[in-house]
Amino acid sequence: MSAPSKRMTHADLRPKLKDGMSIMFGGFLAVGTPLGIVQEILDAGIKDLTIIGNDTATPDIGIGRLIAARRVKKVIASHIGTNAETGRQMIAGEIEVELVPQGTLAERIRCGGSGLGGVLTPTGVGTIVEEGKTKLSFDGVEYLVERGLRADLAILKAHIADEKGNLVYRRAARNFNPLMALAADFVAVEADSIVAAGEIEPDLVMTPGVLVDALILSGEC
Amino acid sequence: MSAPSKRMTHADLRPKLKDGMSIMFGGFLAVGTPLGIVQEILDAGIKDLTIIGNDTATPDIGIGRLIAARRVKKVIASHIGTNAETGRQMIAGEIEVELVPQGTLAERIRCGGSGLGGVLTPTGVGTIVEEGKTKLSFDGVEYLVERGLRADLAILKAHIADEKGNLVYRRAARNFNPLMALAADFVAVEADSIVAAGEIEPDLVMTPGVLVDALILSGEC
Amino acid sequence: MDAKKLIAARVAQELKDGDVVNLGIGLPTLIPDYLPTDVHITLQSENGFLGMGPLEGEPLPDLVNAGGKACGMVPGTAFFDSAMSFAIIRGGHVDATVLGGLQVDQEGNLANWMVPGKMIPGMGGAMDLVTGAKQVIVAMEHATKDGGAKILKRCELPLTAAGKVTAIATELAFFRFVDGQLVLTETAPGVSLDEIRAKTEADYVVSPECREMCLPA
Amino acid sequence: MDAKKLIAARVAQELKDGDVVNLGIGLPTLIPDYLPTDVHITLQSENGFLGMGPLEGEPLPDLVNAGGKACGMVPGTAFFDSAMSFAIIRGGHVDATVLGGLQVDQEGNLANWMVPGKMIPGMGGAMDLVTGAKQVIVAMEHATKDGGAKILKRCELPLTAAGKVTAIATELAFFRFVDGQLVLTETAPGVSLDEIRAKTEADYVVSPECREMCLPA
Repeated sequence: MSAPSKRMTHADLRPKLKDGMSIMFGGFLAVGTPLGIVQEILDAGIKDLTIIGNDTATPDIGIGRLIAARRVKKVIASHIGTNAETGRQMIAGEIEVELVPQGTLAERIRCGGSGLGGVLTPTGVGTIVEEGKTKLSFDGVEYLVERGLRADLAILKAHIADEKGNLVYRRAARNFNPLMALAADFVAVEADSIVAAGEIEPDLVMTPGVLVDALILSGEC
Repeated sequence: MSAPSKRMTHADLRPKLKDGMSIMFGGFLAVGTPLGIVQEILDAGIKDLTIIGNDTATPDIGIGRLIAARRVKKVIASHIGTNAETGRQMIAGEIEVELVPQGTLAERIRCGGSGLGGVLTPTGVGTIVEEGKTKLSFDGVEYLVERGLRADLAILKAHIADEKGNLVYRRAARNFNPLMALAADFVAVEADSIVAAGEIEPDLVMTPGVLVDALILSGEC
Repeated sequence: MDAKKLIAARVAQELKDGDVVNLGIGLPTLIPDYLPTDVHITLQSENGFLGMGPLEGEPLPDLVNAGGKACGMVPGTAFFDSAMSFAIIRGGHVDATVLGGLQVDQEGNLANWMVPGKMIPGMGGAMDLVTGAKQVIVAMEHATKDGGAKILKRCELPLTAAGKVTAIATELAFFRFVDGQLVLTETAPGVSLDEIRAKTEADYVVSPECREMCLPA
Repeated sequence: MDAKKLIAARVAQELKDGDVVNLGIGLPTLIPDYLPTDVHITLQSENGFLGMGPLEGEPLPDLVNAGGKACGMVPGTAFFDSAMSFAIIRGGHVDATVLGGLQVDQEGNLANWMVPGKMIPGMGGAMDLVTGAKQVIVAMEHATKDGGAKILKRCELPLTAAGKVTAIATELAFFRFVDGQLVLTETAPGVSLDEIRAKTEADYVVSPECREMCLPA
């Protein structure tokens, strides 16, 4: 194939990392978060980031390290309780936190990556989550209109990738990764192993390679 | 496990088959349609059906046979061009046909199965598809609000099933099957093989078994 | 039996063979220990699988529960992404969710995700679970550490969902919502109706069939 | 070169190495035959995969294109369900779609899915493809069998999508939409500007760089 290879090293990501950018990160309490890419973001020194993901892990693991290092301006997440530093900075007014119900967060990212303007969900009706949102009623049920979310960069963790970028995730490390692969302008994946195109059975691919821009082997920090 | 087995024969489905019911069927031009279950529906003699799926195949294959046998009152599909009988009955006013863009049909079924009231899609804006629908604009883009779809029964085709109902589809036979598994009150699956629980690698399951009510081996017509 | 075990044992009786259940962190995780041997449930973990089991032997990589703790899985487990996880939850494919509560009220409202200005961990998957599960069972101690009522006329804390709670289990009582009315159906062993009344702010009716909980020894 | 082959050869020049492309049935399926050897595209098939290739040898079970015909697949193919297929299409992950047209107009509107009272096959995936693909190339014969114009001031048939067409390739001409304006950029070998003008109802401008198509022998 003459198409440019998607293989790169963590350091090759550097030109893509910019102050003020929005970053979606796979992972649920750091399981499924690309830890080497997080290290690269720390090393790059970029700041004023908007980060979008399920949670902010802990101050010393995964995406939580960006919070602790004060690189983050805004967090969009469903849960921040495991990272005391996120809560402290929020209460001190140092960062903005938008809390989104987990299922709604998944749908908003999916919409952002699927060309959908949003979804109608009953989740959050009658709670503070509905504040400021369009509501529609059908057949006596009220729904919130929840809008799509996109980011400049998605950083994902896969177990196996092939050279075309086809991905397979392992167990609970899948979580938000396949959704975010659709929803960012540049998609960077850290994989435990990278195999030749065709070595992953086509029925078992979880993220099609055309969605992936950069493939980095986990060990190559 | 003491839970009642999901295993049954095609004939065991008979009590679930009723005049006037709505049936979602997996398949794309009959690839991924459970042909034995279609035969069972024909044999049961039920009529006035609403059928929901991508297309109506051909008059002599798959779901198209129900059209040819005049068992269908209404079709919700994205394409009927391959079954001349569907078009003929529609123009003669004998059946109602609701044509839905294929991506919108997929999303509507997904919504119906996911507790979502609908999605906002740009597909169909400025066409006759928008007639009668709520429109919302965000950031200068117009969207149609497309509502969820559900059915009384979903009839699906899997390649491999395990005793718990976990499913694996093969190649292009996946299509609408995984979406419909979420969106019907009773989900009946015809599988090429049925293996013990645990024989399908948990990462490779495409439809979780809890969504499946009945498992039928393909050959057991 | 201490309060938490009693509550877990009582909630276990609400679950039927074949149920798909999502258990919140903390107290609800004790529930499987109290299931009768002929009741098998499938545990849904909102971080992306059905078939969660207890950890047995060495942890497997990337196999963790929604609290991030290593766990096990049963034969026939299925993993999926977060959109599918919540399609299952929101779409009514979970028979029961059991969660802790800060406050519950007589309208079936639940508050369990934040205390303004004090504790704002976020709702995680709780809002979707409470909105989508067929049964929403709140499993909590009857009163606050200061002895204040938690079962109220009207929740004061921000809600997790409005009008979705189907039952409340505490170490003193079991309540069920019947046609929108909070009904006391069982008392814990040795607990009087008067004690429950005194420690409950909500209006409720006592079921004509109200009886003492029937708990394992 | 016959009309269909000429159109396919010209459209092939619009595709870049690495593009993800969805080809409609009929004429567009000829396009891969005309790609230069250094241009590799990935074909998306809306029935659920990326990596479609020509059928080689015996058909594999359940491996069919969106027309239901047996096809092949390349190394690195990925299968998925219809929701993912259209997430990819609607979400802008397809670089180009090439479809036939009944009518196209100077506003970039396309009509290709029904003729009221006559032919109502349904839109299939066409509405999503035309809405979501980055480039929407209509590949069709310039006029109807009766010699009537198909490139109109305003489509009369029901639209597939409004204002989404980016280019039109016929056996006579190649047009591009530039800032919302229909522009004639190339003429087919031996075809005069006058002939194109006579067979085109739409208002268009002739590009100052308008040239003859450069086609393979």
